[in-house]
Amino acid sequence: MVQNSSTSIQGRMTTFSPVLGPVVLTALFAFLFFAPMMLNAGLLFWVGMTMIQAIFALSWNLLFGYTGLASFGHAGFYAIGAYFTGAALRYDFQLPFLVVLAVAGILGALVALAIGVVALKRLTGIFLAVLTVALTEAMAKIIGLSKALGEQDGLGNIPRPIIDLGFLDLDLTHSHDYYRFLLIATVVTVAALWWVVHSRLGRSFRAVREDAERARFVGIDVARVRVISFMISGGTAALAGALSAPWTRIVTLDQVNWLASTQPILNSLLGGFTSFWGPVVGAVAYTGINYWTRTFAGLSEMLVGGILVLVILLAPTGIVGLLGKATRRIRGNGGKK
Amino acid sequence: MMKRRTVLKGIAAGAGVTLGMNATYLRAQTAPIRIGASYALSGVGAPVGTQMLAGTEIAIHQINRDGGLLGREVQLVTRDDKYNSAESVAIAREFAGDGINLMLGGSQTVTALGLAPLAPELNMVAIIVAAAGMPVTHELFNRNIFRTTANNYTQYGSLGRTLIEQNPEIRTWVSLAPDGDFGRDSALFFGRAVEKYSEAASGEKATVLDTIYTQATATDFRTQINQLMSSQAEGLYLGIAASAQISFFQQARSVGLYDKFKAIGEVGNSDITGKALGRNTHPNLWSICHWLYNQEPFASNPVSQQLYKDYVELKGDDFPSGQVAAGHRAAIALFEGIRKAETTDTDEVIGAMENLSFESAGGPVEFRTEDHQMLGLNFYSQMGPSTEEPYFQFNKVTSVDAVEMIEPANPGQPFDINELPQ
Amino acid sequence: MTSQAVFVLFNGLASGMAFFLVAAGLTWVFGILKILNLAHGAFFMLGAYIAFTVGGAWPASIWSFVGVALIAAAAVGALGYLTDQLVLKRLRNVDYHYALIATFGLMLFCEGAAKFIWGTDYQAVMPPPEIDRAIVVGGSYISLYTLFVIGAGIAVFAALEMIMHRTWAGKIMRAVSNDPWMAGTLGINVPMVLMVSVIASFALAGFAGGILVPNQALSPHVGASFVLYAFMAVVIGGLGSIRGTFIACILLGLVESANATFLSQYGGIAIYVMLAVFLVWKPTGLFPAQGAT
Amino acid sequence: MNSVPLLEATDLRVNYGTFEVIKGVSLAVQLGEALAIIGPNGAGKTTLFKALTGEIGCRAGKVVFQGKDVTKVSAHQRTAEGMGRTFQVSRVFLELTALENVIIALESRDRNRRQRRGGWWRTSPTSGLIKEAEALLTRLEIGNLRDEVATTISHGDKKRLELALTLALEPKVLMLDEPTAGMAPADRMQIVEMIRNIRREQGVAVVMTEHDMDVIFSIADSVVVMNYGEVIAAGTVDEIRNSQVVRDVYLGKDMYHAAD
Repeated sequence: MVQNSSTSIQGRMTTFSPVLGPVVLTALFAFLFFAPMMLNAGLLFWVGMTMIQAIFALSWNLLFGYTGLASFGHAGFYAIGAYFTGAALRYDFQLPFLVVLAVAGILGALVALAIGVVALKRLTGIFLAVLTVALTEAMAKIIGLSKALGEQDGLGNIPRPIIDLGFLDLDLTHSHDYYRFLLIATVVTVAALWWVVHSRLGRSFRAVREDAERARFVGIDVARVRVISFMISGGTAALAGALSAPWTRIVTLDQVNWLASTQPILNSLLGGFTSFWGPVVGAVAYTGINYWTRTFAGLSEMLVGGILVLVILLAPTGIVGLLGKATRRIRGNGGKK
Repeated sequence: MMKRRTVLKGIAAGAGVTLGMNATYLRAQTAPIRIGASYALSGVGAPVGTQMLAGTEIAIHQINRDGGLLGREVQLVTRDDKYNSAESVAIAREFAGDGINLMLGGSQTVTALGLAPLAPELNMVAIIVAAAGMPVTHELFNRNIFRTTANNYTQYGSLGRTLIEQNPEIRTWVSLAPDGDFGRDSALFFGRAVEKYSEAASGEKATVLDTIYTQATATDFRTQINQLMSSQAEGLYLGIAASAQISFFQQARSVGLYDKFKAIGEVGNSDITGKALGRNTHPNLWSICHWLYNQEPFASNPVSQQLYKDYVELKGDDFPSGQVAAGHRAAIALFEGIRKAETTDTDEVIGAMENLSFESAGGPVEFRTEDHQMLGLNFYSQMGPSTEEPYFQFNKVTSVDAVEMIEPANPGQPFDINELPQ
Repeated sequence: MTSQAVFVLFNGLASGMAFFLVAAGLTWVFGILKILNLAHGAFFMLGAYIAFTVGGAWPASIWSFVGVALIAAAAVGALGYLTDQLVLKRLRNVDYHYALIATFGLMLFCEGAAKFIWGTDYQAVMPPPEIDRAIVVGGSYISLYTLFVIGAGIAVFAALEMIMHRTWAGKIMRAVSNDPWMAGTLGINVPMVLMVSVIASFALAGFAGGILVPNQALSPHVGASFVLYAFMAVVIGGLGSIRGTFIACILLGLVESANATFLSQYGGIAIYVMLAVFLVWKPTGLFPAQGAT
Repeated sequence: MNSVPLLEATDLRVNYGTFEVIKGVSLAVQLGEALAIIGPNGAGKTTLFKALTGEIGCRAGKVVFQGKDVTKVSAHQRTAEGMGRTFQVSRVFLELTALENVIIALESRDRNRRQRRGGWWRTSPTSGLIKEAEALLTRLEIGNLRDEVATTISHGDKKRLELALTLALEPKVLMLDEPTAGMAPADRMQIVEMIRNIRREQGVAVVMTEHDMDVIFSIADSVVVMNYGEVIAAGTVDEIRNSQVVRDVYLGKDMYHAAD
């Protein structure tokens, strides 16, 4: 039960060398920017979903990989954002879309704050896991009873927004246009998360993850740091949900159950939770696996489950961890510098 | 941005020329017609989705055996929508991206709600195979979608009418339904029909008690069963489906609910319930019936006979589920539309289908021009236990013409039962 | 009103004992391995399928019914041994989050495998003929099978209490649960105790599957409906405490039953409220595990 | 030394369940003083330590630090106000490098003093902070381990790193829970030398528990002896050395039993 007993993680590795990193990221961005011209609409849809899943996974991993708290009900936050945005667009709340996104994120953060203030001081580990699962299930039940949110059928026929910037209107009705907006939103969000993780605040997250007791005795307010991390994580997850609503144009209860909550967990672990980019790599890999197995109907659960177990047993640091190991072996030295 | 796209298209076209335009042109005339099918093949919708897929596959097999459509082979591209709306949205987009503009989908309301608004954007003809929700032909209506199944109002009104006409001696009815749009509405439609047709059936208006609600995903119905047992009712509409319905019967049977309720109408599980319960099936259980190969009027219908023959041959199973016909019917609707349009162009096919009539395993059907709702006979079956494998049997099939039970077409507007003339 | 109250009590007890049959194994393995086995429901489901395969849909008598449940217990116990050797054993000394996620993967795998083996058609197993009827108590209809489930729950609880507090094996279990390191230095074969616990926990899941299979339709997702309640019960009860779990199950059953009767328009929500209240008010549970703070 | 003590505990009582572990302990530490708490295993030394630093709460009694009642004040707040603490089994942030470890402590110190260096947007610590961290590492003779991940460094170096973390906070009092436990004798004397230097240079007070009498006698000015949760003797090092009570408690007991 002691956190520092995770012997399998030998420090955080920097897989991307200073030169390679920017090159890879630029190439990736270029590919994603021109994707609408190269990919068919179905694939493009999956690329968009992957970006949303990547944000979602990053938000979970901020909590787990950086602060050492595992939420098993993260879909609840995602759903807050998705349902709020869906309702705002469907029932035309008369709010600019960017404000809708911001409110969605703030709503997620406020819910996280409420849970955190009441529970997080005492709740970590199993308790937090069960509490987040239970709250998410309860939320699903309540949504299922709400007529305005579509009850069991979900909130469908969500229109895509038009952003009024004052001097010009950005019409995102067409899927290619919304896709580009989504891409930019993803880049901004990922950059913001990158900043959080590498900032002074991020270092205090890591201190709490590594050893909460020690962190307390260097003067870090552990409970406060945890709540802050929970808020950023919840807010970001809600933002991911908010971005998803106009993309899928329907929000359903499928996105609120505890299986949905495991999606970011799966992506983070598959990619490697010890690295910032792990969840992104995981989201891409998972979509790839899913896309590749889409014709083996009925086998997907076995495959996904099997992959999860194998990853935990054989490569607990995920794909990024494996890549790191491989590059170090190729370079022929164990040390980093 | 627009410019760049045009440039890229230009490059692609240029490449096409150098690679030999003749081949491309020729292929358009003889290449297979590709039709997308998106059914729930995993998750809770799988038992139904796989049967529908079988029907569609048989229809494809049949049309190709008869020489194809417009002289071209028909190819089916199948995807699993996992009973998930996001997945069905992705599949429709993938189809569109692959140049497929004709698809069958929406095997459940959840997936139909995601799919329907998308069809115009993707310039597709989308056949909603089995989703019966009212919005599809009302507020979500657009001219790209066609529904080849009865809507909820027609379906559950007809079920109520069938039950009271077949069991006129039952004076008091009650419904057990999941709390939610569908449950409330179907119980309401059922109850209204029972009241409306009871006088004609027995000269006296039947009583319909307040609906008892449960959760859609409940697994324990003891509280509701106790309420049912304590009520005055002898007739029951059961609005819970799939495994929940079977759990209900398991829990209800041992407290004697089968003796108390003389007739039960259920939401659409049909043989799924029969197969699971076998000799413990309620003796007077009425279901929505899509197809029963060995019962009249299906047994003497040539489309039905051929469907059964091909099912046995292709699937190696002698007992097809009624849902097979739903998948079959949807595919035929599309084929006939293409045949009539003499092209696979979206607009032409829509135009052709708007006043199309064709033969299905359940007799002639047609689309209502205004809201693309299919009309025809709707069938209801009565089942009960049997002493031989599979220990349940269908005893009777009745039908109600949809024309008598449907609301006036009102595409674009939400449906409200209280606005209908009584 | 009184008859309604009696029914709520009875129904709550019935649900509670069904939850406990599932939760018993879960809390045992948590007490000793400190792992929340998310795959527990899946193994419960496998137990139910095995009972269906061996015993068929119409058990001949109550004795053959119980016998089949024991066979399911043995079979799932064997699966437990396999799981322990292949997966759990390798996760003993690492961060518990790994085990949590690995068992989640196992759950998905088992559900997929069940679909593969038994198909997606629903099955319905009936209670054995002796208890396949109802009695009427004060206007409420009570099925004998439900009474049997209550009896089975109490019997399993009594047996576990006996083993844990009256036998030598129980003493060893408790010693390992409290302090595995100390138990090891006292010459107890700790790895063996852990392995036996895993097998016993899985066997309990299989047994629960066999006993509860007539309660509802059998499908690969049948575990999910019980296991969430079981998790809640384990947490409310105080992780690893069998007594606490037993009481928590009864509480959950009663709350759920009262919710369904008196507040049916908000069905299923009360237990989540209850859980949240408990987690905040008594985060260590009704009977906190020794050594937990 | 009759001014207000730096740290003062009055009639401190701590329970584990219904069992009273600390039964009314009082002690005082003056500015710059080094106090050692000794006693056989199970005497309650570590529990007392936890109560003083705020790791656990106490049932009754009072802890006053720098004239302020901190009995109800949380551990991190006491740390922020100048209580630096090390653990019996050294605790550092294992997956971070030595430098990152110290930087986290320095940043925490600055945060608690509401000081901020550099713009809010910057991610990496300022060069000033890095220099300060490096200086600390060098001072504790582990400058060469700057970029090593803490899991990989030796036991003794971890103790030094932990000390560096604590010193980064610029504490008024160093609370050392068995600073030399589990170290080789040579290492042990180095640590002692280091602590003496720190005291000399910074005038920081020290409260320590320790088993090794040599360590105690080289660092401490005064000693408190505990047994069964009570103080049985207190005084200067020489007084304790010659105390009959202490001899009675210790003789016949194996002081070097496994750590409790």
